[in-house]
Amino acid sequence: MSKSIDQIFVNAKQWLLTCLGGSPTWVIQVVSSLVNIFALLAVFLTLFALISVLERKILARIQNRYGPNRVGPFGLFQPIADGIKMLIKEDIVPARADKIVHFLAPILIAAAAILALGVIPYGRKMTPFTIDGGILFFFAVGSTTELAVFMAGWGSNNKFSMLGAMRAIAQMISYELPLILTALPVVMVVSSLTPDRIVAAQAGYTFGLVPRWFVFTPWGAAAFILFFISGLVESNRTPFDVPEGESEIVAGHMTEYSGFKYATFFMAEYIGMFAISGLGVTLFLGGWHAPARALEFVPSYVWFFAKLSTLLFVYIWVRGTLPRTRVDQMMNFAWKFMLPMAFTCILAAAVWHYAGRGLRGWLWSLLVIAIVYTALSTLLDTRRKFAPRVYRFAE
Amino acid sequence: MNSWIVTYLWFVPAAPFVASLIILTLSNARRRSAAALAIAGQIAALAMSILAFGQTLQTPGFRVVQNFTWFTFGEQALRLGFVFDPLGAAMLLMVALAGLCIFVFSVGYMAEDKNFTRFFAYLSFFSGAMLGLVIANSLLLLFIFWELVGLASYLLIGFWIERPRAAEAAKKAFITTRIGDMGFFLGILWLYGRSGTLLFYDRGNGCLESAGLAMLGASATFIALLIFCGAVGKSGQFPLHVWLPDAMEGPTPVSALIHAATMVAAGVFLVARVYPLFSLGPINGVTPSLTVVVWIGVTTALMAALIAIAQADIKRVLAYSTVSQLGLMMVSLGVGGVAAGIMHLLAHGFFKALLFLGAGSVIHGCHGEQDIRKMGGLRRLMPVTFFTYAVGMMALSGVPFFFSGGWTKEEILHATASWAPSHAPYYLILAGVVLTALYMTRQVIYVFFGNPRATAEHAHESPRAMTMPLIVLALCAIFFSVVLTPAWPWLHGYLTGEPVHFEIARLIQPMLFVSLVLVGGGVAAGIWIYRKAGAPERDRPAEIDPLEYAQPALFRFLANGMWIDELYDRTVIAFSWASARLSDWMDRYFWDGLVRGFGAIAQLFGIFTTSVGERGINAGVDETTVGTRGLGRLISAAHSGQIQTYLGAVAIGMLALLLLYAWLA
Amino acid sequence: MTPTLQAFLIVSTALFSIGLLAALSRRHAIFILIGIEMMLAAANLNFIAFWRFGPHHQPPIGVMIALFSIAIAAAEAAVGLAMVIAVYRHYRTTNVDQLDQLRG
Amino acid sequence: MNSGAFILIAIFTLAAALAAATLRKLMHAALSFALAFVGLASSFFLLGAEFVGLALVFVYIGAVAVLIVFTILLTRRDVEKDRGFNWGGVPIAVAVFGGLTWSILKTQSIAIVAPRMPALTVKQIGAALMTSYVWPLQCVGLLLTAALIGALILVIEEKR
Repeated sequence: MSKSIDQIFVNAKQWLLTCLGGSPTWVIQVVSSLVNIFALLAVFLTLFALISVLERKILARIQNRYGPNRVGPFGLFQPIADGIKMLIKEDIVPARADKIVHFLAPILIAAAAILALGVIPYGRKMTPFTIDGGILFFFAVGSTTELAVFMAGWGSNNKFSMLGAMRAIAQMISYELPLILTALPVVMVVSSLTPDRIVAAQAGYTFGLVPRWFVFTPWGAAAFILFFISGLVESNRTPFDVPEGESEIVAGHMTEYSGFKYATFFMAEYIGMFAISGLGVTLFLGGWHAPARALEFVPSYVWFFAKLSTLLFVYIWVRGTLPRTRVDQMMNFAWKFMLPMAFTCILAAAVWHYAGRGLRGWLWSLLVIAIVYTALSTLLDTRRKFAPRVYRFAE
Repeated sequence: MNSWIVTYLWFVPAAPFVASLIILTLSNARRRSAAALAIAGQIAALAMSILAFGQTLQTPGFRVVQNFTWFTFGEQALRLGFVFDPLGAAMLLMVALAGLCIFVFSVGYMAEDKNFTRFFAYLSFFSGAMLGLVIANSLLLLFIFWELVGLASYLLIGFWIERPRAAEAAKKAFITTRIGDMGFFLGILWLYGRSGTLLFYDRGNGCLESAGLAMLGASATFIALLIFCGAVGKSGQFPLHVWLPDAMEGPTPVSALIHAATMVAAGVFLVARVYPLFSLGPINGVTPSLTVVVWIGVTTALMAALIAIAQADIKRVLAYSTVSQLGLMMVSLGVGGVAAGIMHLLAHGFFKALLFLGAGSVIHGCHGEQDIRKMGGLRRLMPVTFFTYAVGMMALSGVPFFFSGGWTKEEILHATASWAPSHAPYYLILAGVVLTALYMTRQVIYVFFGNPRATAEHAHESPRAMTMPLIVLALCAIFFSVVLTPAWPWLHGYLTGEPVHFEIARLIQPMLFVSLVLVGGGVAAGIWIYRKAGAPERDRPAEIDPLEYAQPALFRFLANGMWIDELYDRTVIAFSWASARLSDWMDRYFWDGLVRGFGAIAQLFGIFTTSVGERGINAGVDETTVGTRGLGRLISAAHSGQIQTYLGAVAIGMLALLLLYAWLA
Repeated sequence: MTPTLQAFLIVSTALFSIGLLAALSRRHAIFILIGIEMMLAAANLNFIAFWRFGPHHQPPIGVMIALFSIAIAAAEAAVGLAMVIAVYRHYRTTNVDQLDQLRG
Repeated sequence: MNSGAFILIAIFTLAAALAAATLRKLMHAALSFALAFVGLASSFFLLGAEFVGLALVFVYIGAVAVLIVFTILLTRRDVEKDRGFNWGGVPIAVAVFGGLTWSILKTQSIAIVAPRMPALTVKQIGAALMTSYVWPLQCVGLLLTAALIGALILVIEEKR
């Protein structure tokens, strides 16, 4: 029974494809892909709508107010109202803008975000597109976002847009390194770039109690924290929302966008956040595996989305709690702390592996991380003044 | 027979070496840690020496050897090694113990010096080198340590580098000993050439073992004499003794450690170590080389004792006394009393270190004053120093029964008396004994008796760090005699490997009365001559020495070290200067003229070729140049400086290659 | 019907020629870099195509060379663009026609 | 391997490349350049070298294209000026294309279809990189480091 519920969506798709029996192979392939794509879009656009209202609600609770509560029960229809508003708004394109680039930027950014969703395993046998180098695909597609952001900044022909784009690209490039490097220990330990294999490697329980998720190893925990911070930056979330800091540069690269294009940016940002969180769940939190053997009867995709939702909640929570960082502090943090720590995670994972992946490896890798962390934090003591701020602009 | 002890023996010299290296890296301000490190290194060395010494007690004639290959050239392997036998063990213990006392003393004595850390680095360095020298089982390794010891001595004599006299003395010491080392090194080479090994003991193949000695034959005498050259230089024997008194310019602990107790004894030790080389000959016991040793020793002993009488500097008196005593040891070795010589060496190491440290304490108390004529009456102001110094003085003078020096001197007298070829050394040494008692009495009277003069009025007792080593050394000087008495000659037995038994009757011997009379005579004469020293007497002013008043010419002759330095100045050094000047002149005028002459010829040739070149060749070259320049201008047009043009040219070239290929195919 | 090796080679030749065109004809220094990158990419396509159409697929030599060539091209682009910026700072232009200090 | 897909990809790639080479606006050219590489990466996918395709996207679009647009941004004042087109390059490029194409078409031994091949996994590539190609890999790492430092030194502002 639980098995059939677990595989209900897979079976449904299988049944759908059997209706096409007799068609050429490529038709079946195309239809299968289309089914996957539509399912993905349906799920994540719904999730986007849900999260957009939930975020406002949660933020409101944190700030001790009600939040949206007029449209529908508990304000749940708010996203629909927002959508309608966005659609019927005037689409303004600045006169001096580079029209084509200006037009293509939101499309590209949304496409990149959605593409990244395609390689994440959402449940048992529920990976939309199984690619051998899935993790690489994720990062390759993710890196196109930078180009899209730049296109938005350049195409708008506006100094706020340009500055915002510059800031966004600078921080995305800086944090892309720790993001990738923290994924590396997992890849090393599993010795595969395929997300399915990575999830499969986290099956089982130590002492039948603690799940074998990588987040429960010292290097995995450290890498997960670093990954989470890098994810915050990559999706331009508070406290790293410098590129669109309203008080400084209006809305960054999105300043000159309005109407549905703006909504697309907004959506791309959220979907990017889902993608990063989904990858984090896959890499460190055991993917769709249940946290205890007794709970394995619950369908795998439920677990995945439960974990994803938890991460998203933390995202929102962080946004409600922390103020915005300064650009130079953020860069210093990336290059002087995140990068060395990411390398340390790789080292610690290697230590863990060669010390036998048992308790001994656990302790040794903890030692490695503790030593480097202590040394780094002593070196980068924040009570000491950072060097005076120097901004370099090319004339 | 191999023991674990020899495998780890290298730790003994290594400990001070390591300490020295660490101290060298310390900053000048880390005085406390420098001293602590040096003393810790020395204590470690002492502890290990005691441990090793304990091993040697188990079997008589104990000897263990550990050899290793240093490097190989061609088919020959150069091997070094360590040896451990009673001779080495006793020396090791003496060096480590005396060294430790002196280290501790230095903490107090050098307390005000600004280069405190450097001093301890040097001291530790010296100590390591000396300990290494003692346990070396290869003449080459011994020579290496020998030279390191010399280097340490040089550094320490010149420690107060800002004093020109210290720098001079350091240079003098280095160069003078180098003359002896030259001979030593030649001896080593000769020995290697003859026997093919420099190891002392190597399972019967070493150069001191029968097989090795057999290869030497008649050359053994010359090799022994050449090696003795080294000993003469290092131990300050007669022709090369001049550096030792001057070496007193160094800090007093250095004088005590290096120029009294240990390094200068290295020469004696060397002779004892390679004794089989010396004693190799038709008539066993009396060989030409040993005869030379005896006469050099006698000359040195007597001469230095005479000079010591007329010295005014407290340390120079002791220095000449050291030279004299070393001569005595050489005599003992020469006449066949190896054990006696070494026993005296050990005893002398303790009481001479004691005397020097006592002198240091006196100098320290008198604020750097070294002239004994300006001291006096210190027995009340510095009681500890006085008593310990008195012990040292009596040990040196050879007062029997209670002081170690007395028994060892007795042994030497016994050995000398029975020397077959001649009795002259025996009588000369007896004279030396009287003189020794005399000059020591003179010094003690000058320093400690009478009324305080000049600077001595403000003298004060030295700190604990300085008096404690004095007391320890004084106790050593007294209790060391326990193992020396003829009634129970334990040390003699230990060194020679003969069994020892107690026999109280041997304590009283005729020789004892002879030496008692001689020493008593010397002391009495001293007291009588110098009873009013330092005070005016009849028409003699206070600052004039009684002996000087009586015999001014003789006194001047002795006070200036028998004019030997001046003699060298006039002869050897003058000759060196003259030859240097000659070489300089040759270089300036003769060889230079030759070179200049060649230069002039070349210049003339150059002028000739220039004119030919100007007239004949250049014209042609000019034409060519003009042509080349035109061509260059033509070609340079193709150099547009634009990369795209170049890239296009490359593409066209590629196309041409393609076409060529197609046409060929 | 599947494409032959020739088809891939012709595509790569075309890409190469377009890269050459960009490098030869445009005045802006960045275009030269773009052209060179395209020529390198054409070469990579050749490597991959020859590997794929060749008889031996293990070890994947063509893929290896392409990977290394991509890395080297990235290094080249970084240094090249840094040079463009340095040149721009110095001469206030990126027009390669005006950068002819080495004219003979 | 499908001819239709191949033709689509080829047209897409070449069109984007041509746009990159000829578009007047530098920024458009740079973006077309990125597009051309997307096409090239797809042809790598078609040829069964997925990993290289992904690496190509990663490196060229994620890094090189961003670098290029940054450079355009930093040398912006110069970009807007009108630039002529050097027509001299066209015949050379066409001649090279013609020559090479002619020789390719003339060589009959390469008119072959692809043999069957088991999929090339990332694991195989990783194994090859870490065994027989580890030395070149280290060299490339060194080269990239050197290039990084060199580029930094080139663009760092001189102290006045």
